Amino acid sequence: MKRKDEFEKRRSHLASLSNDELQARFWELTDMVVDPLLELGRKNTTPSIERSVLLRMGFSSIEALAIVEGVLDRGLMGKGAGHVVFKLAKSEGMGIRDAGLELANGKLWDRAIGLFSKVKS
Amino acid sequence: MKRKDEFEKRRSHLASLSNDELQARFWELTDMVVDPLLELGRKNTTPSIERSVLLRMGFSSIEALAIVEGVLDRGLMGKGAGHVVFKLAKSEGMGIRDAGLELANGKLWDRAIGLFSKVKS
Amino acid sequence: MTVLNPNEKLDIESILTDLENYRPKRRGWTWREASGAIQAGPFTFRDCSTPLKNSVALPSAKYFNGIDPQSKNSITTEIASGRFEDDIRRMRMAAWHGADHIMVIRTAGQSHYDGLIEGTPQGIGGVPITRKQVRAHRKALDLIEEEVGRPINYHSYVSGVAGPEIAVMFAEEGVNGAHQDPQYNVLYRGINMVRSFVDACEAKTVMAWSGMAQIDGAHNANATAREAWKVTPELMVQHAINTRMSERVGIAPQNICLSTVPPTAPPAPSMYLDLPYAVALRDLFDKYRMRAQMNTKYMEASTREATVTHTLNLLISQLTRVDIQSTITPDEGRNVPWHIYNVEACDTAKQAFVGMDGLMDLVALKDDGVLRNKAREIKERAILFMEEMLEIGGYFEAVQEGYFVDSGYFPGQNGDGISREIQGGIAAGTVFERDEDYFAPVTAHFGHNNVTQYDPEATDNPASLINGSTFEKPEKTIYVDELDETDNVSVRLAESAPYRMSSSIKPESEWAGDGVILLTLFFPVDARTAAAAAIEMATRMGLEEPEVINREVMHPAEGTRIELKGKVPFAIDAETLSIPPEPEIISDDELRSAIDKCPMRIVAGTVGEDEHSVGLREIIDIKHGGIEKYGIECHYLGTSVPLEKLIDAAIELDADAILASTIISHDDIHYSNMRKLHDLATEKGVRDKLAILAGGTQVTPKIAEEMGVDAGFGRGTNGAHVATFLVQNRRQKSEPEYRRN
Amino acid sequence: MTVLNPNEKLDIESILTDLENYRPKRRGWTWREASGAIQAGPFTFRDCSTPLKNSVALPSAKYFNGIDPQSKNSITTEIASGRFEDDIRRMRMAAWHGADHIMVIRTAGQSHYDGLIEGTPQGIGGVPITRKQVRAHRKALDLIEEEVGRPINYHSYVSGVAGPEIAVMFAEEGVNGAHQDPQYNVLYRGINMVRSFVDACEAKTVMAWSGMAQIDGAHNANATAREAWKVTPELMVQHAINTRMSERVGIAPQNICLSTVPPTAPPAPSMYLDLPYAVALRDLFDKYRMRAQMNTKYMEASTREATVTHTLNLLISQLTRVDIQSTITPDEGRNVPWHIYNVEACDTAKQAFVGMDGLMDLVALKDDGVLRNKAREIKERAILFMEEMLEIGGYFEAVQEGYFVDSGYFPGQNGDGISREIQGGIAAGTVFERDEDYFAPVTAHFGHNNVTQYDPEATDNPASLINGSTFEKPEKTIYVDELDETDNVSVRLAESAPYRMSSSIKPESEWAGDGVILLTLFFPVDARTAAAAAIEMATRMGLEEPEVINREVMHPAEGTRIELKGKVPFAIDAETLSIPPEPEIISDDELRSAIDKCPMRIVAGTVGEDEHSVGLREIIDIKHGGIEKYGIECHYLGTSVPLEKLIDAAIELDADAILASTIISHDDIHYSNMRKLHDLATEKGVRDKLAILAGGTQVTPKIAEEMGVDAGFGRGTNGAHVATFLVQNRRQKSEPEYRRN
Repeated sequence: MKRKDEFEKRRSHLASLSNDELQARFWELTDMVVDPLLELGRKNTTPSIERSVLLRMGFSSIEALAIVEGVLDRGLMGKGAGHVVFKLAKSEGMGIRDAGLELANGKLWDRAIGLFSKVKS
Repeated sequence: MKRKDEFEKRRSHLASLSNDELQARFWELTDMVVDPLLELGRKNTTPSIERSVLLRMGFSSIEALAIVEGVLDRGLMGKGAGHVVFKLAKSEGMGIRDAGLELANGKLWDRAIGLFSKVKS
Repeated sequence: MTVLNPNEKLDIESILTDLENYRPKRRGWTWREASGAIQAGPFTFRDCSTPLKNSVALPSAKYFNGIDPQSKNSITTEIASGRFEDDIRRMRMAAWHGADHIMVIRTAGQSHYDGLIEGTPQGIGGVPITRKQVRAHRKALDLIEEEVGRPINYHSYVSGVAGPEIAVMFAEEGVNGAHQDPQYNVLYRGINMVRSFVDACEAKTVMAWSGMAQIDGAHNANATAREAWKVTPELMVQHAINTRMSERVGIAPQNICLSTVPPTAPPAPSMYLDLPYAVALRDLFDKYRMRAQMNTKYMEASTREATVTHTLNLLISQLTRVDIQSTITPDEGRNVPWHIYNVEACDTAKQAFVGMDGLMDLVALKDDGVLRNKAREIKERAILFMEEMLEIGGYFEAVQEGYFVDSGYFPGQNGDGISREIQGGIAAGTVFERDEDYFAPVTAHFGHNNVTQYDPEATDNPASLINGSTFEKPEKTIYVDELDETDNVSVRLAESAPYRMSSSIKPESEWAGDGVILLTLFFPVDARTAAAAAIEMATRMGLEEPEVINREVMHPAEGTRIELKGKVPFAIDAETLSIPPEPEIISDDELRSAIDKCPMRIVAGTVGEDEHSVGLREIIDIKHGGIEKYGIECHYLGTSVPLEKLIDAAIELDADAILASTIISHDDIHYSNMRKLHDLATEKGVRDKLAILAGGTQVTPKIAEEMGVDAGFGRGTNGAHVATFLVQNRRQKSEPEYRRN
Repeated sequence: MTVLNPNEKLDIESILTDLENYRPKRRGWTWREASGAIQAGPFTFRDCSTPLKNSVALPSAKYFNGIDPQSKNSITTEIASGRFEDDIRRMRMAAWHGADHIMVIRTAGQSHYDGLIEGTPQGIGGVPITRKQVRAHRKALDLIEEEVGRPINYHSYVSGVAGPEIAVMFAEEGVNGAHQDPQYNVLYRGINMVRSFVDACEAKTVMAWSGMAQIDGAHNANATAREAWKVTPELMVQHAINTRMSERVGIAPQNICLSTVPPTAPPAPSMYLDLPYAVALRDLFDKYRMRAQMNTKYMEASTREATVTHTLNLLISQLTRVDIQSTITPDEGRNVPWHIYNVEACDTAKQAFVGMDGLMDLVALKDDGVLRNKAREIKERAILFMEEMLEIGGYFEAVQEGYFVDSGYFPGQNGDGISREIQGGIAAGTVFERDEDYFAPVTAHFGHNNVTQYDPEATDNPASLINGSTFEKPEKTIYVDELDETDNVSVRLAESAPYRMSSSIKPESEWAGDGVILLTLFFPVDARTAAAAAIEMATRMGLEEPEVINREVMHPAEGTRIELKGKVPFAIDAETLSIPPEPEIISDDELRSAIDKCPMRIVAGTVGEDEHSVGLREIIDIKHGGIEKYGIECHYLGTSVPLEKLIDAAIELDADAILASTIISHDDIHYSNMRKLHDLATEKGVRDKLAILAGGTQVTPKIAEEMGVDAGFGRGTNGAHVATFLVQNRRQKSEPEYRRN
């Protein structure tokens, strides 16, 4: 978009504000911009977030990559990759790391899927 | 001389002066320092001053050097080297430059000396 | 290697040894300690921090007792050689020159790599950031910070499509600060915007947990917009989005840093344009930290020009506020920065800040007039930007519509902004909605996490359900070493070993043994001929791969300055070098004190048919740092002084020494005059008492001494050398314990 | 030679031809014209003067339409090669970079020469100032000032024992400004004080007549005193004595310049110490001019350090007031300045002033606090100095008692002042009292002159008695050519002729054909080993007389930066050089406009097994100045893209071009991939429509084109190169008139 500099015209509603009012207005607007962005973060996840969860659970980047690929392929992202590992481990009576390595190696996926009632395709 | 910084002690007579008074005082003192220096300049001459006079009269640096050496040797500095050339030229009916060149070549000095009644040794 | 020895090279191999078991000493950022007025040498500093234990002071420090005051703000050095093992040595150099924030540039392609890279492949213009690399760097810095005596912050990048993973790895490895700004991914990396913002929430949460300082990416808009001084309203908007988002995610305001750059550079009237913006920014963002970077957009190949611009940038920092001062190497406009320019950049920052110490006690920003009016105007324009963004639907829509990095002065628009599609870009379609039972059993996780389904008591500590995540149990962290057999640090180190571990030395600019040197020269011809002649000349000198990296017209016809780099194809064996002893110089204070205790008198003159007295006057005259300044009484007899007159004057004045100058001569007359001086002094019975010194540009000290004088002084001699000799010579005569062989 | 052609060298021989009949165009100093706000490119400048007709702009000017704004104050360059014929070329370079005050340094011994020197002997660290030399310089400047379009002031020295003669010669030869300060003779040249002051009265009178600007010598006290920041009260006294004396002799206050230097340099807190002094000085001397020099006292061999200090010095000038800004070459701390450093110094001044244009609209000196208190204190101390001087008998007695250049902060005294005897020194006893009938029939003579004895009417015009002195009748001036058959300019010019008049070119630093170049390098060893290795390396490269002129410790063990000069022993024959054509680049504006008129789309990716996308991203990304910034729509397909996919995407998107990057490859796979791309596009029938570009650091453009692609791009390529090709290629296809051979 090309537009002339209409600053003088557009600023009329700001002209009378004190500096403090101006700054308050700026931050108020900022919050309005940021609110929906944070909301997106609260409600969603991504492969990288899930891999970062797995890293914190004690998996290597290579293992995490394989597990999240499995999670993606099986529509389990909405559950959380760490959750899949966690629930599998609980269910199988395995350690967290052992359960994850099985998944990383392409094993036990059917059991994992079975642990979650509703799975998105 | 080595002396501690006695500024606080010595400044007492300046402390109450306004900035303008301070500056006026500074320049008043400066004039008192400069007065005798200018007076020296008014009353005295030097070989370089005399050579500079000769340059302005149309002599080369080499000629001026020779003439002023002659003036020095003959105690005529108090008269002015340009004066010596000038008076000789007038007296001999010569041009200024011709007269000076004679002197530069060591000639006509006796006549030049004779033109000045009192000569310092 | 547990402690560094300043006189020994850092052993890279030992850094890599047992790296799999290394744990960082600490997490989080450390600010410098400012503690009021600091005394250093004869001066009091008002804006400085605690000095270092070990450092290299500025060259001119020698005039001030070697003081090395340090600014109160952190100083950044950016290192970008592409080989992390070489970067380690450069970090150490930079730390000694005042850097306490080490930013190792990442190879640009990595932001599109969807995952962590492992191992130590070589990068281009930066290194691939990997766990091994980060750990090795932090381990080296843990040693270097002990050596210099100040905590050093290590910095990297939480950007690209793998932000959350990288953030976790950094938290585990003790990285102290990072760039994190989803807008950067969107605008400059073409990464899908939804993905970037969702990832950012997680990454920032991890950073908050670890106490990292976060730096945003807004400054890139200056570097990109055609007329950088017009994007200032937008810069405010970008800063605001990232800082507010970070704060609301949980990062402490004092760890949130705005990355700000003076938008212009001379020959623009840069202060007039940049200062109002700097003021507006600090006013509006007063509770956050300022990371001030130097201008890079308008940098050309002249390191001088860059240095002046950067000094003016530092003036802005000093006139306003800076918490982290980034430095830009002055050679960035012409090559991937070299060691010496990292050090130059650090020295420039240190020097300028120290030089401007206390400036704000003397000058003030004006309270009204153009400064405040312009600052207010920028803020108002930023508000108009925000308002319009909300009107059209929010941030994503504004990006899609090309509002950002437009070079119009908002609300002016120029139609040259960067536009990205909401649904497009790299990694589009990789954002997944969390189900109600979504769960992640880890610390520092953002957003919906249904922990309660497993244990209501674990709500605030989900990692307790797995007995601690790596954040609580660092030993759970899995270390991956190398994945590539040919592209890794061991292979490279084996290649460079000869230049690091033997007496074989080769010049280097970036990498051990790279052989690169710089030639600076002037050819009295036009620029194109000069460049070609320089390449030819360098080739004839044996340099390989000669390349002109700067040419500056001195005058279109009179000549051109050329700077050229090339590779020296041979190494020097240090063991074959004969290294001359340093000329011994007694300190000025000691010389003055020696003369003060026992006065000294000399006579001096030029001998032979020599009307050139310059050299001798330089040695004597106080104006030129000559020996008069130590209090030595000098009697200068003039030019073409007969040798007898010199000796007679010395006797008459009861002088301690004769200084005879013979600058220009033919047929070695200067040497025979020295012999005659010695003989005459001997004849007159004063040779023992009288030191005879002979000097001149064509004098070889050794030959002079063979002619019988006590000392000869050639080219490069100064007053301190002569005074040192005079004082030592006197000591030798009077005090046997000072005698030297 | 009556007009200079910017594309031709100044013909030194023609300057010397018919020199005996040359008369200067004018006398007196010319100040720059400041005329309110000046528009240049997109900016308004508030503190600038009329731009030049011909000049070399700062390197970064290319981003701002090549503007070259000039500060409102004069800028000085000091030239000191020792050969005035080489200085001429350097003057021209400096003038093109903004200097309008040319100060040719005098060989130091000349101040003790009791008379004028004639001819053109070679000097050391400066030239002997002679009529022939001065006339040749003024003649050259008369041409150069026409070329650049601004009057250039020529400056020299009315000091030493021959002041009055030199002043007369300068007035005759149109010298525009000079140092004149009898205190300099006394304190730093050991010349008898009575003689110096008597001579000064005459010299100043001559200078007043000719309208020369006069610069004093007070700044030398900073350069000499041990702790320079403590001599500030005395500096005021020295300035006052010379300015007041000059004014009372008849020099107009606007031609009386104080030579002032910020006394300290970093790592001292220099602004804190220097600014109050600068303020006090300008306050007290408000009706006189300020010639601000940069600090030299604390300069070391680092040109970077000097440049930063000088920039801070320029800040002081801008914060206070400057009429003439002297520049100090940043290499002055290590060698007699080179051409390129004169230009660096001028560029630094120009750049800093332009960068700080309008600063005082934004910041103010504080009205109270430490600045004003310190300034007042310095003034009071200066008054105490004056008072005590008068108490003990006056100026001469104060010098004799060692009051001057003492490093105590007056009234503190340190006992290290320079003491001279009233009756002693060079040329003592050469002052003669004028008799009552003393007479000098010339213009501009000071003091008693009994003109009346010859003609009372001539009292105000003594020269009328000789029909005009040389001041009224320039034709009376006697020109002396050469006195020495071997030491003169003709002999030297004959030697350097091959390097000035044939196709034989040799690098030079100071003199035509001197062969001197500078090497900058880093050795990863300690300083002494590095210095020795550098000498050895330079020797093996064939450099003669290699000499280390700077060494900076990067880290005591990790390495040392070395700068080394040496002489290249051979010349290059320009006729044998093959000078490659300049890579043609269309301007940014034109590229943008071309894309704006007719959009362009490209697809890009790395091909082969290549995960290295950095290079390609640099070419594309707007962040890196890539082609996106011209508005070209880029579709980046990623790394390791199959060739078919590239072609298919281009077809699908209706792209104008494909950019394929092949940064790293083995067995020339990158070239066979180019061939395949060409073949595939041909097969699919899109080869004519689609431009195919292949790039990578190891790509040789010529070979790439042989493989069938439209263009290959190797190392050093940037977005502008690629965009230029794309736009030109499109023009060639669509518009035959644009076709090039």
